[in-house]
Amino acid sequence: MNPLKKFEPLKFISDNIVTVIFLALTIIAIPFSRLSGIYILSNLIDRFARSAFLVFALILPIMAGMGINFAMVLGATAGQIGLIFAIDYNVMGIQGLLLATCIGVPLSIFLGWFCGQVLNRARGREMVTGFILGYFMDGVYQFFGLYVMGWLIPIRTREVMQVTGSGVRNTLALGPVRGGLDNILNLQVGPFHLPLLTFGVIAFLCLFIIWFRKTKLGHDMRAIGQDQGVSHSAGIAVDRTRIMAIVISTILACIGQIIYLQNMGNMGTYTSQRQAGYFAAAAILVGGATVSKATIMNVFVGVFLVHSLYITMPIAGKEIFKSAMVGQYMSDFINYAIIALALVLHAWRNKRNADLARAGLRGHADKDSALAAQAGAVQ
Amino acid sequence: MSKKTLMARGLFVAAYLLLAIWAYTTGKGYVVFINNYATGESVEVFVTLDKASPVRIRRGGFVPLMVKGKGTHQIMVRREGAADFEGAFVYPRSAEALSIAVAMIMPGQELVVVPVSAALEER
Amino acid sequence: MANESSLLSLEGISKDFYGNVVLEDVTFTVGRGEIIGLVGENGAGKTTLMRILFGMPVIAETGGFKGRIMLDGKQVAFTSPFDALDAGIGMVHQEFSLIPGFTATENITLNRESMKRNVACDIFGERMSVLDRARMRTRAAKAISRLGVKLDPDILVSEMPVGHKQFTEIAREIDRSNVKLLVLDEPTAVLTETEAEVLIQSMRMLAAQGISIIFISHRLHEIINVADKIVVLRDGKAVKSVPVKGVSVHDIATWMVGREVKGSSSMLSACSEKVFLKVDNLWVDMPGETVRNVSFDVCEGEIFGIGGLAGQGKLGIPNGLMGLFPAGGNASLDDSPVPLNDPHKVLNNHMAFVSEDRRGVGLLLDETLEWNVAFTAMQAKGEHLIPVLGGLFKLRNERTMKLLAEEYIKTLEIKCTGPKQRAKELSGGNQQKICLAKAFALKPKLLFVSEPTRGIDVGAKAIVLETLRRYNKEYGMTIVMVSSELEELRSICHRIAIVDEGRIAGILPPTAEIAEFGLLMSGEKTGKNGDAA
Amino acid sequence: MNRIKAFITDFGWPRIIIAIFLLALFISAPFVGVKLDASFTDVFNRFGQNVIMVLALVPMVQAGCGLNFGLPLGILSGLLGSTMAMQFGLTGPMGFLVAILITIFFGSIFGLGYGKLLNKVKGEEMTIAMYVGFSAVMLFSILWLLLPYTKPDLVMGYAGEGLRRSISLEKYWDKILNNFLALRIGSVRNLAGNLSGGFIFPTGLMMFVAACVVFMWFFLRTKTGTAMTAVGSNPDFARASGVSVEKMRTTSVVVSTIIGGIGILVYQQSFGFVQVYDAPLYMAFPAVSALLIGGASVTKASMLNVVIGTLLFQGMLTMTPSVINSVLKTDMSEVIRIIVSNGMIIYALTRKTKVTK
Repeated sequence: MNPLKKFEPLKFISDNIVTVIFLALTIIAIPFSRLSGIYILSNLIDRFARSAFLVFALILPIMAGMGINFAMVLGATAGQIGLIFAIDYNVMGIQGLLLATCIGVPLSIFLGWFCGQVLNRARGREMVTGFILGYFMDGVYQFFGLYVMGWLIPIRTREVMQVTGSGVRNTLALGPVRGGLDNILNLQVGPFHLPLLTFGVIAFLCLFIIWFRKTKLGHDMRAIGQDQGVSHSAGIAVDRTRIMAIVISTILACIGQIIYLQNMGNMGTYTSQRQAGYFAAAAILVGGATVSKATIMNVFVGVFLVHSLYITMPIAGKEIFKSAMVGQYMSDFINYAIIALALVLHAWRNKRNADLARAGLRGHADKDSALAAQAGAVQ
Repeated sequence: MSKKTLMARGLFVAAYLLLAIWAYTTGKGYVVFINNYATGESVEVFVTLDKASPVRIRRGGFVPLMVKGKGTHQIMVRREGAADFEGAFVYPRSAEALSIAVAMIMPGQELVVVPVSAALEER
Repeated sequence: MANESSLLSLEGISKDFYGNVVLEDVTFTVGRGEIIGLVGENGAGKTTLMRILFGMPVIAETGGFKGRIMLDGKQVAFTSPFDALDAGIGMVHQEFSLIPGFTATENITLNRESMKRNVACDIFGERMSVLDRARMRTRAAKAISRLGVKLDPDILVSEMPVGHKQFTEIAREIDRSNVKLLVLDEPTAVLTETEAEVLIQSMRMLAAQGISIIFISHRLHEIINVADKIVVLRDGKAVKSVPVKGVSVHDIATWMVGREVKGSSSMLSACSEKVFLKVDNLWVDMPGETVRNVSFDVCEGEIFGIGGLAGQGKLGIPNGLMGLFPAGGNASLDDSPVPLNDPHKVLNNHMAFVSEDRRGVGLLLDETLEWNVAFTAMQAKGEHLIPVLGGLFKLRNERTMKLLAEEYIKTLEIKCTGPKQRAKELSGGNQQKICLAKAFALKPKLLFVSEPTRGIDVGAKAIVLETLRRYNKEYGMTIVMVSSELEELRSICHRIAIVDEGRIAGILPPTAEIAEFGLLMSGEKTGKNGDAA
Repeated sequence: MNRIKAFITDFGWPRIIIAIFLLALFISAPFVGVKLDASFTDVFNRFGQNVIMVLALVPMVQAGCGLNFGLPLGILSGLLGSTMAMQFGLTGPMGFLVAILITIFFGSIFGLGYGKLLNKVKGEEMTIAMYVGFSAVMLFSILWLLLPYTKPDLVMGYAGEGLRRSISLEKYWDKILNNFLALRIGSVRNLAGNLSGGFIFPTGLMMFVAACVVFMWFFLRTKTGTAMTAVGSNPDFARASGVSVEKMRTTSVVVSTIIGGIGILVYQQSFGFVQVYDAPLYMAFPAVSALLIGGASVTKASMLNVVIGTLLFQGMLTMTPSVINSVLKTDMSEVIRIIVSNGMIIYALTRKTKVTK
């Protein structure tokens, strides 16, 4: 905020320790993987286009002080339901994606509203509640996909139906809509594919977020994120605004998942949504966001870093330990561990800052002895 | 709620529905059966519909392909030892499925398409 | 009563909470551009009066109030603070109600931002409007200039000095287009003297612009300095409502606390001259009750009172000595040093504490009375345990715990269904007795009691005080009692120390003149016998 | 009438619905051709198999650390215990005992570190616990591949190194508790002369479970256990009474981790296999749901909650597939399990906690 503040490298590193650790891991992994820079870069571009949108879904709830919205899984689920219908109705290309979005968005609004209600009742533990809510949704979704589909809602296309003749199959080929977005306005520059329209959509989303922060609603979310009590006494409808943050997050997750899956070309009907949740949380935290602060930059940095590690680590692990499984587990481990580390560091830093703030208020005496006494008290 | 607000919201909902309807009608895929049934001189062919990637059909083979929407579509047939065929065909509004025989495709001639009865749609 | 020039008039305001009268027939008027100094001890009814004025829901929930409020000659009845704000009444609370990561501008215009509409508003509602930052900044600058202070509208609240936060709050209230009356609740409490001086200048400026102000403060010289009229509340009654001209600090202090002492020191046991507890240069970091530098001695067998206004640090003294908050300095009991910052050792050192925060610190609300009474003795002294396997494990002895609880239920006349009842089901007075029992169970030589009569009814108050007096007399227990109620301290203590701004302002005998206490409390005078006593 | 109402609000509708649902399953079982004796045998086995992991959650709930989603740490120490004992070639009771000892050793170490960590992050325990659990499981997945296990029973056949996904306990201590003094009631000797059908009561398993429950009951009654409960009930009160809140919280985490490790050993011997790699990833969730179904809240849990909860939850898991499948001809048990167990956790997280302030 203060432009006169000096740049202190050590402070910068300690403030962005999660990003720094991740960067270091990636730099170590690259030579071991023996992958060419061009291969890594072209893969990165592809993966960035595929998954950046998803991560943006997490920004607003963080801004509104609700932490990482692990319940974005609900939005991803809505997107998948939209896709199931698009495939079942045999709608192809960009139109298929639009139809999936048109079906998914109202569903996301409903799910987001429900989720917001639940999270408002679980103040102070939004993250764990959102997480479990994602699992709960898995059950509802499986009920829908396996029993409602093919019973109340007929399945028309054989490729969608399970071999047993009821419910949606576990892996759905998205052939008709594959590349529906990426392949329009595709530019080939040397070895790199540049899906310009997808980039355009992401750029548009960035602009939306920048604009949104300037609106009254965005401003209110920032206020609530910092102090719910003050916001409430100023007359801001706290609960409603929190629900809106979740609803928008859920909608973005829905669209993000559709973009992700059109690139992948097939979907694990009952598993893909959960991976979206894990990935997005890891990416935004690796990008340097905390539970209480996130920027567009965090998203970009995070997506690039996480994917560079995803690309290199399995192969590096295989090379180092001579075992493909090690590499695979290594990626998973780092994915979970980085979230744990980011959460721990954030909670720990909050506690330390609170202590330091108190130390400034100490009565008489010099600060050193006050701190020493406190250190004694802690032990 | 002011009249203007009401109208704006009405328009928004209408636009949303129209988008969905437009996506459904123009994006719906229809099946085209392309057969390469053996006739005297038939060989393996590669068929490209619209902008999709070429599909190989072996001699005597039979492949269902999808086209987006009814109306006019491009078709390209490439076969060994012969010039590429490029042409267009119209998917009739009334048809539920189409059948095209490679053997019937002759350079410089109108493409022959045969509507398939609904019963066959299930392949 | 409501004449042409008066903006607000309160007429015969009375309020009771379930029979407990807190306001009785309070009447006064506020003229346009007039500054009213409202003074009174803690619990005199200032807060309740302001709650009534602002239509806080808690008032309606507890049965409403009697009397009427006239604003601009019309009777008003607000049902929520937002109604009051709409009617042009603004309030600045003692605790800052600001968003730390927002700039002064953003805070001043919070939820009243200037906005520009756009298409999205028609579809998704007004909250899609974009903020008009330039206009917000102009408004903020204007509000600040009305205060006559220098304050950068773009600075973050978290980076402001305390004084500027206070100004930001006031600027927020006067940014409302229709503001007519400001209520400032202890605005100078957190300010340095120079900052307070600037604030007082601002108040004069606002008054000159026709804004009326109700100024609540315990710094009496400020009141005399700035107010046009002074209203003194005592025990829920407006005992004085006079123009400030010719009134002295001494007068106000007398009106504020002026009650006659009922109990007298003759009921007290004699205490020795031997110094039992010695406290030197104690500081305690207790949020809201910071103790900066306190020294005092307590004699053996004495009941030593500590009084003072809320937030000045009197509560910090026992909490710090008992190790509940970070503390430093020196303390010794019976010539052996008191270990600070270690509750366990302190409890083992013949000291016990009855906390002012009964529900937060004093009780295990969800557990039984047995647990509440015996727990501290079990953990600190290892009582009520049965060794199993040669002492490898120690199981709690439910039988002796029950006996202990029953004993105190009998001696302290605690009304309950039995030792198995849960603490939360008891009334406030009986809960307080449980807290006392918990402390007595430790058989302490020195007992700290903090606000022992807060929030309990009159009958229970008498029993609690009587119990303390009895334990002092019969067992020679030295007691340090911290209380906001001066009358109570004067009825029971041998000596009373008054704490102001984290320091001891003076130590007086209970028989001292009332005004003396008032002056010490208001920081108008530091006792001659202060720190040295 | 009022008492019934109070009981219902106290007990919570979800639990009553689940109990009624289970009762309905049992009543309807004979009509759809499900054998009750076999069902009861199953319910008891699965109860014993899972109850100790549920029990493991109690100390942390009591100490105010919330639901232990980090249970996988305890499970990992249990996995270390059993695999190491097997690697040493120990079988039968001896093997099981050594496995328990190794588990206790590793459980204490893991629990200590985990407890210290949780003390640093008060307020966000549950989310962090979950991710700490997840990452530990993945870290150990790597270790299972790299640790120098050599016994052919343990390692993957073709590579000769790295543990198998599931390791059979047949030659070691398969069903050592289940079969100990097991009682058969109403069994019929079939033509081949073997006993079949009827209700089998796993006496040894139940005795072990009872011992663990009694141990926990005792533990909560010790000075430490009492202090722990007070810390969970009101940390400020406990501190004012001279109890070190941090130490009590750490202790509760250590005890929880160790019991969790023993829990998985009991699970394995009943199940017959040791499952490594990502198998422990989600094991905390059914345990947490079972405890909550039993009537515990995020801040209070008792032995009764553990027993009732595990019976209800495992009963439901056993009975739903058999009964529902025979009625609907489709396997909805998985969906019901996910919805009920996670719904229960959400219910507990969103309910106003009972601690009065």
